[in-house]
This record gives sequence, structure tokens and C-alpha cells, in this order.
Amino acid sequence: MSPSTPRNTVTVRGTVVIDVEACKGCDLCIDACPPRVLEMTTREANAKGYRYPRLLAGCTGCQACAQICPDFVFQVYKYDTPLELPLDDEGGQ
Amino acid sequence: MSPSTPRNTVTVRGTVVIDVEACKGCDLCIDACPPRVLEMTTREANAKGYRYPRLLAGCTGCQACAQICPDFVFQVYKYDTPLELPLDDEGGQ
Amino acid sequence: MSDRALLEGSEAMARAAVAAGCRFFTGYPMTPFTELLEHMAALLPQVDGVCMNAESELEAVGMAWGAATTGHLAATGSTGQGLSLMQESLSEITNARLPLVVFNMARGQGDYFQATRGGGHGDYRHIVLAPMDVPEAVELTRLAFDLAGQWRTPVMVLGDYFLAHTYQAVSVPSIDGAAPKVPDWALNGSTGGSGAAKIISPLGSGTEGEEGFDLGAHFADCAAHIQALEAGVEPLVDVGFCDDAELVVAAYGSVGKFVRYACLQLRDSGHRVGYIRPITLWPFPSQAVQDAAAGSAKVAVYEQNMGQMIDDVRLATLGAVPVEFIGGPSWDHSGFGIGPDINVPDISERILEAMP
Amino acid sequence: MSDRALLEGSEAMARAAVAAGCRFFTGYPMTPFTELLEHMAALLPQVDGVCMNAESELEAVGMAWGAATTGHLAATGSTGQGLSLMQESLSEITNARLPLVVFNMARGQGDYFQATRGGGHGDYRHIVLAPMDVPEAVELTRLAFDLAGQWRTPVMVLGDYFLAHTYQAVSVPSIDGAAPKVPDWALNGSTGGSGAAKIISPLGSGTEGEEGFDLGAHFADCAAHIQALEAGVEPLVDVGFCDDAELVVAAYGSVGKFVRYACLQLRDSGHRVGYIRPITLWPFPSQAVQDAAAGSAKVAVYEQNMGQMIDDVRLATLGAVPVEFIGGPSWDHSGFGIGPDINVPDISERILEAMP
Amino acid sequence: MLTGVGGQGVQLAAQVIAQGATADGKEVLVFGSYGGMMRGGHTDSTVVISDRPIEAPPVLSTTWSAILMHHQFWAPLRERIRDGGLVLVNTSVFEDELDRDRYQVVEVAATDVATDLGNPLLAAMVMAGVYGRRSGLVSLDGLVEGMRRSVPPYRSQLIEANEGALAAGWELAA
Amino acid sequence: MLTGVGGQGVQLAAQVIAQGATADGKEVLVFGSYGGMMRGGHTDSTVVISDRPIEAPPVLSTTWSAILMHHQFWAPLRERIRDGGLVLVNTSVFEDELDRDRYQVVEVAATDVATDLGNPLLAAMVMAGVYGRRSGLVSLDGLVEGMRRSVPPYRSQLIEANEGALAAGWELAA
Amino acid sequence: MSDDRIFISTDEPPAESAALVDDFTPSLITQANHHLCPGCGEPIAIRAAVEAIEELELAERTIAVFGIGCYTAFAHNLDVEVVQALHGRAPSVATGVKRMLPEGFVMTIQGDGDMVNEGLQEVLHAAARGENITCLLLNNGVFGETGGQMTTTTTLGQRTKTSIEGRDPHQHGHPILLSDLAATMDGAAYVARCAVNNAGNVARTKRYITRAYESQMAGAGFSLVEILTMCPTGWFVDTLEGPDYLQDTLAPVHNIGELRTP
Amino acid sequence: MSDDRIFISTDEPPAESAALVDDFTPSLITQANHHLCPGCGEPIAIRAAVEAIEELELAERTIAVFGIGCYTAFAHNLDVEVVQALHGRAPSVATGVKRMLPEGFVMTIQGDGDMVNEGLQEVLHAAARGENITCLLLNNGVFGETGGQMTTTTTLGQRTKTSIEGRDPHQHGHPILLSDLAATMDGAAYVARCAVNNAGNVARTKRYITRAYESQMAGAGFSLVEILTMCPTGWFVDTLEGPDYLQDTLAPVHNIGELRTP
Ligand SMILES: Cc1ncc(C[n+]2csc(CCOP(=O)(O)OP(=O)(O)O)c2C)c(N)n1
Ligand SMILES: Cc1ncc(C[n+]2csc(CCOP(=O)(O)OP(=O)(O)O)c2C)c(N)n1
Ligand code: SF4
Ligand code: SF4
Ligand code: SF4
Ligand code: SF4
Repeated sequence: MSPSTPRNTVTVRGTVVIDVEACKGCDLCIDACPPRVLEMTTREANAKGYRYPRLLAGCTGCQACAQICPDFVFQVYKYDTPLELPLDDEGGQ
Repeated sequence: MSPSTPRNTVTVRGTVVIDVEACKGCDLCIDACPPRVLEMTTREANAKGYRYPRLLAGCTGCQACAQICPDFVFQVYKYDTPLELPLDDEGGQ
Repeated sequence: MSDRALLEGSEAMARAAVAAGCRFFTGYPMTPFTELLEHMAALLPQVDGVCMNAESELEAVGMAWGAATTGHLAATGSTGQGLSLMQESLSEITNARLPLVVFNMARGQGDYFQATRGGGHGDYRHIVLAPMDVPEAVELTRLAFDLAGQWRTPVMVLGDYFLAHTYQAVSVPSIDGAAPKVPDWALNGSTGGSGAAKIISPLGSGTEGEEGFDLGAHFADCAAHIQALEAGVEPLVDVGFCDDAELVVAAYGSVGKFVRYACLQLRDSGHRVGYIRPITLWPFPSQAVQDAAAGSAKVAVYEQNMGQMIDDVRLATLGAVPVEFIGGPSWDHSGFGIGPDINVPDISERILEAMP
Repeated sequence: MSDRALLEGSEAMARAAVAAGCRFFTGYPMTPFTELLEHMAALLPQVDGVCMNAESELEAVGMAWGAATTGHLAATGSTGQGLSLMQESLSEITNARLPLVVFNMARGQGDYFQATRGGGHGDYRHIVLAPMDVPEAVELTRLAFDLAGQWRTPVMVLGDYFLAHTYQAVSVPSIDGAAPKVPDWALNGSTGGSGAAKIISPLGSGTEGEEGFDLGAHFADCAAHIQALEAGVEPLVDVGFCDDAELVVAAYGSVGKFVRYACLQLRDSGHRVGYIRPITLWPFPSQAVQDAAAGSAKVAVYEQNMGQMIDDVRLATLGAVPVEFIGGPSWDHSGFGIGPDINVPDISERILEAMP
Repeated sequence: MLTGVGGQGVQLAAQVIAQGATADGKEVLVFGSYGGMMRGGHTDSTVVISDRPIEAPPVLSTTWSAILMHHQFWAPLRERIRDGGLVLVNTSVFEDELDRDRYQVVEVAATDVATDLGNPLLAAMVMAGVYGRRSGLVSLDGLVEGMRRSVPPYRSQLIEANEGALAAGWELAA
Repeated sequence: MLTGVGGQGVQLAAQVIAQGATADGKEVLVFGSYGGMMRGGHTDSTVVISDRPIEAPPVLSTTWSAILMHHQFWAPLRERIRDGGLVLVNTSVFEDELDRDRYQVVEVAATDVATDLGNPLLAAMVMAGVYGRRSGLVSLDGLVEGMRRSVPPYRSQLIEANEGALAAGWELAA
Repeated sequence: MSDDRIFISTDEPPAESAALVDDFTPSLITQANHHLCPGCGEPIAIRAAVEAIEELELAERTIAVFGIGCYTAFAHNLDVEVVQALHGRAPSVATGVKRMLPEGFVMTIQGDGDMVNEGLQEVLHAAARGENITCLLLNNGVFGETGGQMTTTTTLGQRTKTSIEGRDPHQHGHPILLSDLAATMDGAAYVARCAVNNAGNVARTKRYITRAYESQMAGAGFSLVEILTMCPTGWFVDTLEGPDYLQDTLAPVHNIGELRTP
Repeated sequence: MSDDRIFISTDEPPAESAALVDDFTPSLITQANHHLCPGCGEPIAIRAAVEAIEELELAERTIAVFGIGCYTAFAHNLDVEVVQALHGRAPSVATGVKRMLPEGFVMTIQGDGDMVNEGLQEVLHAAARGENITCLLLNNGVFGETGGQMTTTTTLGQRTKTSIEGRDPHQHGHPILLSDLAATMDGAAYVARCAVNNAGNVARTKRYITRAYESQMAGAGFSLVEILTMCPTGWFVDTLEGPDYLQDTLAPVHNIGELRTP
């Protein structure tokens, strides 16, 4: 997407379920996500005291997060029909 | 030595002492000897029952037998002045 | 005489092993174990079994371990140093509850403690059988495989140079029979994906729960199993002339055959001597030793070491009669424990000296 | 308080080893031995010593063997499985008459037989010292090196997870002293070409004559040496309240400290209980055990295994008093032998139940 | 006694307290056990502080004070705390029940405080600070000195943050 | 009993006699020891032949017959031969003293005979042939059959020469 | 970055019609909870190994032989048959299994401490023998389980608990490149090295593992896949730095790629 | 050839003025009589090894660590200091010696069964460590002492007691070429292979051994000389055929030459 064509929606082809209690806060998924739509909490922690990832709009269902997560935190879905979701100001990607 | 120049002496540059009782009759020295002047006994055996090598004229003192003998049977000498010894009919080399 | 032949002890044992259903063997050459390995290598392919030239004893015991998990009867063995190298695995194979026969063709009798107390780490014990000659070795080899399969435990056959290298005319065990059925606990891959795939592990076979895997419970199971073995395996023993003996002589293995023969001769010349020859070294036939000692004035122990089985004899008799050591390490300069002191006259002399 | 600090048992032992003159150490990580290795690695370079990260326990014991031949005090060690892998070499190092200290940081007390009977092949024994806590470990570590050097034999220091991982405020052994002089028998190459070059071998150190090398004579020497050790090394023991005890409880090592504390508390509440804690496990303090048992009605043995030291207690008392086993393998799910049953109230309860 | 889950810093906190007491001139014994895993398993630690040589073995049957970092493995400890004992509990994480009548309970939201300080893993240091002051066994100087002795060289970048957490705990306990 | 130096074929000779006796229907036990080296060390062998099951251990204190291939290790055997026993000695090699009054000594220049047959290493087979006939324990057919069973497959090229040596010994004993 | 941005709910499967393309774990992992450290690479590698079993439909003939290291935790967590072996000894155990079950699919899972320190001989002999098994090496360049000491695969300059100043060739020797060594052996059919430090490498890891399995099923002989894995705990780095540390420290020496193919 | 030819007397040193250029044994062999078999190559190799010690004047700083095999008979027959190690374990023992005596000259003498079977790991780890010792491998492709069974160096097709039909790669695996393997290791300074099956090769053996010793004395790191030796007994061939058998069976696979130089 070039900077000359600003959009304020994003195509969302997939989504994930996140088992936050299983997460150990290692951050590996954050870098692994190609559209960079995963972000760690900054204050919230799970019962074990770890921060965990949350999803911004823009998931492609590529499975990178699930494949790299050492703690099997992700379930990945691909929408039969992609959704268009509003892109938030600071950008999901 | 070419066949066209028959000689009936041979130059002997060295000689060996053979500890026949130490010999185990393996034959390795026979092939190792470059001028082929070692020959195994055919009937005589040492106390252990092994045949052992004897020396024909023509030793060069090259040490090959001593170096290859697994039973340390040879002592090798080099004459300060080479000897000329009669070559026997069937030839030492 | 059709099924009789002059067989070397090693060959007779190899045939007995295959006849008992052994289908996997592996080992590394070492005198006097080597010949057993060579005979197994010749025999096993004839029954579609596998014999591996392991690259070392460590690898041998590992291969045997793997083969045992498939439920086929497996065996390995070695001598002295090689057995020491196997101790780590033998300890753990016991805890993994796997049947395995181990032929320990020892040099002399210095390895009694290692065999009967487990030279490896931990609290395990396994069955130990000590034949005195080739015909008995044939019998006990069969028994070893039976017990291993029945109890899911290693069983050691403790032989020596005499046993390995004596040729004797024996009935040749037929290797044509079928191997025993593969048991249910064995692995073959098929339970994968079932939700309850099998695991065979020296650390126990549970699935790790939230609380972590419970090693304590597993070790308690292992301990209970060893106690069951100790109570359930019939101790075997060969006793002679003990009823009216003034002196009872205890000895095991090939050396036990010398002692037996010496006692026989001494009886002939009127000495009140009896003998007891433990055949299962673990479980040790403590009751039989106690009984044999009961009527006598003294027990003498002849073993070709500095005194090892004598502990078991003392533990069996607990001071009821004096127990004297009349053995000693062999003077043998070959290191194989075959003499020159291991002979009937020398032994007879020591027995006579020990007479109360 | 200048020389006092809170030291982990592992560190305290490492410092004590270097203070005793140890100049070579090697090992392979394994809990709870790892920390000892790490501390030796940090300390030895400070005194121009060598610590090697061996690639395995087999290589570790080999390296230690080599270092020992040079006459410098050497040590190695491991835990459970690792110790099993070292048994082949430990047996042969004993026969080669080399000083070596072996730190066996065991998991629980299942390895008593391996330590005291020699888990390897053959007829060897070596000294075994079992400290109960950090200050005693510091003392016995020093003693281990002294005995090893004096007797030219392996000496095992038998510890456990408690010992390795307890921190205690102790006087820090100073590592600034000089190492003992290299003894005459040591190798350094210099006798080559003299016509009588030295050899250090588990098969004896003679030169092969016409008649072949006399292994029998060498093994007889080895046996004599072990007997000399058994007679000459002073058995150490910690005895309390046995004079008027109805029940004497025997226990060793860290677990011995729990038992001691339990007996102390039971005495306070009026029970006639005594304790005996063997410190040298080999040679076993049989006389002291016999004496301690003499006035009592019963001996109870608490050990964290299925019953191993109890054999030595029975062999010492030979039926003079009943001997009861009140120990058992640990329920510990970590496998390190640290509980939850290893505690004073549980032990006290078992002692009270055993009271005659 | 201290209990928690691996990775929470329980062992370090025990060390800091014990090294602190040693620095303050006391006789000290510490035993920490953990379940073999590097992180996430059971971890606890026993600290004995005394003015006389210590006869007790490294595992105690009873204790008069405890620090609870996590509920997961605390059950075995429950019975061992004497009536009226001092019990510090990390309320940010601890979810089990606690017999408030039996013990003298001090609640510390240690993980929250630590998170505010920038790293939830500092929670154990916060607790150590609180414990030092409430128990009267170790001074703040002793704690800081103990912490410096306890932190391994490859973790030295954490010394400052730890010091802050100890101080924060000390303040909280005021 | 047979004694000699490794490499002289003592073990094979014992095998041949024992296999021969087994083929002839007897109970047999054989024990051969050698000093650990492949060749050149001490080697001896005990053969027990009987019509009843054998109670005796594999090393005997006394024997009524012996074959001496070499003097080097014969000393321990000397005392074991019963008075009047049959003693075959390889005079080509044997250099020690022999109490000719005590035993019934048969001299065989076995190594010389064997050398004439083309290989000094056949000496032991010559001796076996002599022994079979003089002792009456094994037939020549038995010996030949025994030899065939004893020679390992990788040595099968030697069968014919061995057979010749056995026969030569048998003849000598006539 | 502020926390009032719009996040998508991830608590439940989507309401919209969608296909599940990757479950929490492959079905052959029975128990997702494990006690391995945050950021550890080993579970990632094991997931790939198990997915490949599933995809090649080998589950009902697989026997996995485990070594001893942190990964051992998975021995009790898989839904394939397992033999737990001792530290270093898995290849021999696997050999015994395979020889008695030639139709089975037999693999080992070992760490670098296990395979290249304690068990170097076992794996090389198995390779020379051309043993028809597949060995997976999880190489993190340290002993993880015992706390981050140097192993034989630690690279020069790498800092570990026992090489605090970095591995120095004079003091600590040179690293062994296990796959390179195994690839020189005639009994080896397939040897490859990869890593799990980013999604691309994870995919490649699975590809190599699949090829190794296929080579065993074709009876080609010994196969080995070495997988470089993160061990932030043993490396004493933050979990986030693990992947880059792997790339900068291990990968330049233990080169990624296929080293021998049938 | 008849026996009435003229032979030179060889019972005593010559009457004529002459220099002794090679004594029965080098002075560092104290006892010439040994019980090794006729035609065995091991005494030849040991002679070369000992002569090189003498020529480099290393006798007074040498410690030789022996493995277990037929050659072990020489442990008690040399006039250099010896440590007798166990089967397979000599490189570690030598490591311990060398580390404590860095000025010493430390070597091992091992057979192929000892070094490449039982002790493969020991020698490779020593090589990787760059341990400054010299290992001599006497490779006859069989276990001599135990009677001629196959070792890992036995070549394909070679007949041994345990590969009667010849070594078959499918059943018995492929040979390990130890020197080739060691030469790939960065810790190795000097690696060479030679043989003692003829006088020229014996001379070359001595040259290589000398270079290996020199490399150790220069502190270059690990050195290894593999020497192919005859074992007519274990090969079940006549002594006379030994040298050719070696040339035709072992040498084509275990190639002679220098494989790594400092
Ligand atoms: C014979 C033996 N020695 C040592 C150990 C201790 N030990 C357990 S795990 C381990 C390290 C494992 O390292 P690695 O194989 O690299 O796996 P990681 O823990 O890094 O996953 C060690 C040394 C053991 N279990 N057995
Ligand atoms: C641990 C152990 N296993 C087995 C043996 C038995 N053993 C002694 S020598 C030998 C073979 C030696 O072969 P090699 O090293 O090739 O030397 P060679 O005899 O051929 O000279 C074996 C297997 C032993 N001594 N120790
Ligand atoms: S599936 Fe891909 S795009 Fe979606 S969150 Fe995971 S890594 Fe990111
Ligand atoms: S090489 Fe030596 S042992 Fe062999 S035949 Fe010649 S002299 Fe005799
Ligand atoms: S120590 Fe390393 S290998 Fe082990 S679980 Fe933690 S990160 Fe993984
Ligand atoms: S068996 Fe082979 S290696 Fe051993 S001495 Fe005989 S020829 Fe030499």
C-alpha cells in the first residue's frame, strides 16, 4: 500500500484466538507477524504475571504466529470472505 | 646391471646380523629387501619351529629388513669400505 | 545320539537362547564373551532374528534396550569392563520395566557385588542366575528368558571363562520353535493418534499432568516391583550332604562345580562335609543357606574374590554359625580366573583346614 | 567475621578442595553436581590449576585419571547416571593405585551400594566419606584429598542435593596455600631412556618378562592394598545418646542430620533414643555400630532407599540385636531426594513406631 | 520460608535476605529447592537465621514467617506456619484462601508495585524489602549489600532496579 | 592333557580328539586355556572322555595321559600325570627333562614329520594321530571326522593336509 | 502507542464464517501446557516435527526416542509412541527399535548436549551404519536444562556460563559442526540444518524435516535434521533478542541448508 | 633354488670395519621379545614411533598412553614413561596428562577397534578441542586381539570373522575414515595416513610421525597419524600375503597421504 493512496479501512482475511493464560510473554509472535498486527499489552498481565499479545485489525491468517509461538497460544482462522475493518489512526501496520 | 655386462662378483656395502631365534618366519623381510639377498630356509627351523632368513651376497645396508621386521631380528652394518664378493651361479639378485 | 554334539559352552548357550525365543542380540567382542556373540551372529539370521555388531558396549546395551521395547526377547552381554559400561543403562532398563537377558561372561568372580547389588546408580536389583557347567547353562538360559518375559525385568546369566570355553557333549537345543507372542505392553507405533499413545520410560509411563510428572510415585512402583520379585522368584540352590555335615561349604558358578567335586571326594574319604551352591544369586536363597547351616558347626565360603557372596551368607545366617572365608582372588596371570589355584586338590585342602 | 561468608555447599566444597591442594578438576553438568563444577572452574585458574569442561562423564574420568598420573591432586565427580558411566574407570584407577577424589552429588541415597561395593567390575573398594552438612563437608573434603594422597586410592565424597544447595555461613577455606609436593611415583617423562622408565597401569607396573606379565601377582597386591586400607583407615562416626538408648537409629549423610535432630528432639521429650551416624561408609565403622547397639534393645536404620546400609549394620551386629528398616525411597517428584517425606516430624514418627 | 513459581525470583529473594543477615553478622542457613525445570515449576526456599550455630537440617517442619509469591504450590507450606506467624502475601497474583485469623497477614500487591517500577519480575525484591522491615531481621543496608552479593555477574545490569524495588518494599512496610 | 606354545595347534588337536570321541559315541568334556595372546603364549587343553555323565570340573588335578608339544609351559603339568601315565612328547622341539621311569613315554619327532609333510604346523595333527592309536580312545575315522568338524570354514583349504598328518601319526604309532 | 487503540476480540472463534487453519497445537500434542521457558525454540521445533508426522500420516507407525534435555518434557506430551532414552544414547535405542520394526517410522529427538557432547559417538556410528532412522538435533549451543553451560556446538566467542568471556579456541577448543560431520558419512542419506528463529525458517524447518522422514520411509538410510533453537535462559538474553542472537551467533557458523540429499 | 648356495654368516657382527646403522631395536625398546603374531604390522609401526622419539630427543619428556589391543603388549616393553588406559579412553587420559605437564610430549597408541569403535567420541572431542597431543592409530581393519572381527574401519567387501561374506553396506554399514573425519576439525593441526606394508611406506610412516611430533612440540594443536598395519591372523591370510592384502583391501579406501598440515 503506497503512502499516496491513504485508506482508512483495512482488509482482514483472518483472525486468531489467543489463549492469554498460556502465554509466557516472550514477544516472538510480535516480530513474526508479517502485517505486524500483534502487540503486547503494556500493563495487563495474565495470572502468571506475563504480558500477552492482542490483535489489531489486519490479520491475514498467515499462521506465522501459531507456528512460532512456543506456548501454543494461537488458533488461526481464515475468513471465507475477507472483512473490511476501520483502520485506527495510529495504524495496525 | 644390464644383461650384456655379466659379472661374477658383487659389491657388498653392508651386512646384517640375524637373531634367528627371534624370527617368527613371516617372510616380510624377503620382499622388503631391495637387492633381494634374503632368503628363507626351507628345512631348517628355529626352536619355536619357524623358518628364518639367510643372507646372500649383495647386501647394501639399506636397513629395509630391520625397519620392516616385526620381531627385531636384524642388526644392520655398513662397511666402511665396500667388499667385492664372488657372485654365486644362481645370483644373489 | 542324533541330537547330541560336542558344543562349546558359548555355542550351547547361544542355541539355548534362540530356542527360548531370543530374537535380538548385540554385543562387542571381549574374551570370554566373544564366542557367544559370534554364535548368536551365526544363529539368529536362521530364525529371522537380528544380531548386531555393536560399536561398543554402551551402544550394545542401548540397542538391546530399543529392541526390548518392541516386545521381542532381546539379549546382550559382555565381560568385566564392558559390563561396567552398561551399568547406567541396566539400572534404567530395570526402572523402565523391560525384559532383557544379560550374559555376563566374567573374568573370575570379582563381579558378584556388581551383579547382585546393581553396579549402576539407584535402588534397582535384577535376577541373577549362575550356572556351574554347560548343561546347567543351557537350562538356566531358557529360564532367564522366561523370567525376563514374565517379570519384565533384566535377568543376568553370570558365567565365566570356564563356561564359555568348555566343550561338552550335550543335547542340542532346537532353534526351530516359535518365539513367544509379543506382549501387549510392547511398542509398534500403532497407538499413535489414539489419544493414549504408549510410552516406555525409566521415569514412568504416565502423562505429564498439571502438577508435573510424579517421579516419587514411579520410584515407589519400582521399589514395589523389586519387592515382588524378591518374594516371587523362586530361589534355586543345589545342596548336598548337609544333613549331617560338620562343615558346609558355599560356592557358586563354575567354581561351585569344583567345590562340589571336592566335597564329593572328601565324603568318599569319610569327611563330614556338605556343600551349598546358590544358583539364583539374586534373589539369594537365604532360607536354604540358613537351613543348610542349621545342623552344621561352621560354614565356609569359597569364592574366587576377596569375599563378596560371603556377605549374603552372613546375612542369611546372622551369626547362627561362624562363617569363614576360604576363597581368594585367582593367581591366574592371564586375568581370566582360570587357575592355577582353581583346582580340586587346592580347594580340598582349604576345606580340610576349615573343618571345625 | 572477616573469613566467614554465606556459601553454598558446592562453593564451600570447591574452596575446601582447592585449599587441600586440588589442582585439576573436570566434570560434566548434572544437577546437583553442576554447581561444584562451576565453582571449581572459577577457582582453579586463580591457583594456576586446570578445570576442564569434559564432553561427557566418560571423558571426565579419563582426564582426571591422566592428571592423577602426574602426581597433582585431581578430582572429578557427577551424579547418578554420570557416576555409573565412570564405574569402569573407577575400578581400574583403584587398581592403578592412583589418588583421586570423586564428588558424588547423589540424588537421594539409592547409590550406597554403588559407592561402598564399587559399582564397577572387579574386587576393588575405595574410601567413601559422607558429610551431613556444609561445615562437615568442608572438613571431609580436606580429609578426602589427604587420604587419597596418602593411600594412593580414590576417595569418594558422597553428598546430595541438600549438601550442594544449602547455603550456610562458614569460615571460608583459604585457597592461598601451596599444593602438596608431587610424589616420587608420579610421571613427568623424565625417566624415559633411563632403562627403567615408569609405567602406571591398572594391570600392574612390572616389565613384561619371558614368562608373560604376572597379573595374578598384581591382583594379589591390589587385594592386599585394599585389606591394608580397611585395616588402616580410621573409621569415622558420630554417635549420640547410645549409652542408655533403648533404640539406636543409624543414618548417614544429610539424612543423618535430620535423624540426629529428630533424636535430639525426642530425647528432649524423654524418649530413650540414640543415634549413630557413620561418616566413613567404607571402611564401615562396624565396631562402633556394634558397640552402640550393644546396650540397646534394637537398631533402626533410616536411609532414603530400599535398604542398603542396613546390610552393613546387620553385618556389624550379626544378629546380636534386631535390626529394623524404617527408611524408604523418597516420594520426591523432582527425583532429587529432597522430600516431602524427608523431614523431622515424619522421621520422628517412624522412630517412635520402631521403639521396642 | 518462601514459595512461588519458577521465574518469580523466589530464590533470589531468599538469597538477598540471607546474605543480608550474614552481612549483619548472623548465623544463616538457606535451602532452596525447585522442581528441576528452569522456569514455571515449583520453587520454594527456607531461610534459617539465628545467633547460635545451627543444628537444624535444611528443611524445617515449622516456621514463624513466610512469603507467598504464588498460590500454586503453597498447600504443603500451609500447615507449617505456626499460629500467629508473619505471612507476607503477593496479592497481585495469590489466589488461594488464607486463614487470616491464624496468621498475622501482610498484603503486598508486589507484582503491581513492581510493574509500576518497570518490571513485574521485581516483585520478589519488593517483598524482600517489606519482609526485612516487618520481621526486623535484616536492615535495608543489609538487604542492599545482600542483593549485590547475590546477583550473578551476567545480571549486573539489574542491580539498580533491584535496589529500587527493595527500597520501595521497605517504604511500603512503613 | 595337552600343552604347548600358542600357534602350535594344541587347541585344534584337543578338538580333533574330543570331536572324534564324541563321534565315536562317548561323553566328552574339553577345556582349553591360553594366555590371552593370539600366538606364542602358553596354551594347554584338558580332554575328559568317559562312558558316564561327567561330574568332574574342567580342570583336572591328575591325568593318565598327556601330549607335550613344547617344554616352555610344561612344568605345572609334570606333577599331574599319574605314575605310569601315557606321555607323548614332540621330540623335535621339546627340550626339558622327562622322568622316563615314571611315565610310559612315546617319542614322536612330530615337527620333523610335519615339515616333511610340507608344513611344520601340522605337528599337532601328527601327535593326535599317534595319540588316537596308542590310547585306544579314538578311531582314525573318528579323528578324521572330528578334524572336519573342528576346522573353521575359513581354514577349509587345510583339511586335506590335516588328514594326511593324522594318518601319518596313526602309521607312526603302529 | 497508547492503550486506547481498537483491538479485535480474540477470546473466541470468529462469529463470521471462517475455517480453522491452525489449531493451538497439532492433534498429536496431547498436552499444550509445558514448563519450558518463555521464548524457548524447542517447542517450535517439536511442533514442526509433529506436524510433519501428521501430514505424512505416520502417526500410527511412529516411535519417537527422546534424549535428555529440556525437550524431554515433551516425551509425556505427545500422542505418538515414545521411548525415553538416556542422555546421549537415543540413536542406539532407535537402532534396536528400527531393526525389530523395519516398517515403523523411528526418530530421535536430542539436544546438542545430548547428541554432540555425551552422544557424539552414537550418532556418528548410526550414520556410518546407514541406520534407517531420522535424528532431530535441537541445537541451542548450550546445555539448557542444567543452566546454560558451553557445549561442543557453542560458537567461538559465544558467552556461556562456562565461557564467560566468550568461547576461546585455545582454552575451550573449536565447535563441532555436527551436520557437516555427519554429511561426510557414506551411510547418511539426508542431512540438513535449519532454524526456528523466524516464521520463514520455521517453514523451512518443516520442509527439511518432511524430506528426512520421506527419505527414511523410502529406505534410503540415515537422516538427520539439525534445528537451531533459541535458549534465551541459557544465553542470558531477553526472549525478544533470542532470534537475532541465534542469527548472529549460531547461524554464521552452523550454516543453514541441505548438506546431503539422497 | 637349492640349499647349497653360498650364504653369508650372520651370526656375529662383521670382522671388517663397519658401522652399526640399525640395531635390533631402537634403544627405547627394552625388551625385544613379544608375543605378537608373525607378520604383524604393529611392531613395525611402534618401532617407527619410538625411533622418531629418539631422533627428536623427546625420550626424557615423553608420556605414552596406551589403549587396549594387541599393541598393548608394548606398554611394558618401552623405555619411555607409559600410562596404560582402558579400551577407547586414551585421548582423555592423555588430555589430563598434557594439561598438567604442558612441556611434556604426550602421545597415544591405539588400534582401530580402540579408537574408531569404542573411543570414536574421545578422539574426535580431543581433535575438536585442539588438544595438543599426538594420537597414533594402528589401523588393521579388525579387532586383532579378540580374533579378527569387523571394526568400523573394515572396508566394504572385506571378509572378517563377523562379515564372512565380506562387509556389506546394507547389513554392516559403511567404513569410517577416521583421519578424513579428524582432518575436517578446526582443532586438528596435523593429520596423515600411511602404512607399514613395504619399506618405502615404513619410511614414510616415520616421516609423518616425525612431523606430528614436531607439530605438538610447536604447540600447534591436535595431531594424528593413522598407520595401516597388517594383521594376517585376524585377516586369515598367510603372513606373506599381508602386505598385498593391505594394499588391495585397506589402502584404496583409507587413502595414504597428509590430510591436514599446520
Ligand atoms: C549421563 C548424564 N549426564 C548428565 C545429565 C544431566 N543433564 C540433563 S539435561 C542436560 C543438558 C541437556 O542439554 P541439551 O541436550 O543441549 O538440551 P537442552 O537442555 O539444551 O534442551 C544434562 C547435562 C544426564 N541426565 N545424564
Ligand atoms: C571396554 C572393553 N571392551 C572390550 C574389550 C576387549 N578388547 C580387548 S582388545 C580388543 C580389540 C582391539 O582391537 P584394536 O584396537 O583394533 O587393536 P588390535 O587388537 O587389532 O591391535 C577388544 C575388543 C576391552 N578390553 N574393553
Ligand atoms: S495469523 Fe499471521 S497475520 Fe494473523 S496474527 Fe498471526 S502472524 Fe499475524
Ligand atoms: S621379517 Fe623378521 S620375523 Fe619376519 S621372516 Fe624376516 S626376520 Fe623373520
Ligand atoms: S533453558 Fe533454554 S532450552 Fe531449556 S526450556 Fe529454557 S529456553 Fe528452552
Ligand atoms: S592378531 Fe593381528 S594385530 Fe594382533 S598380534 Fe596378531 S597380527 Fe598383530
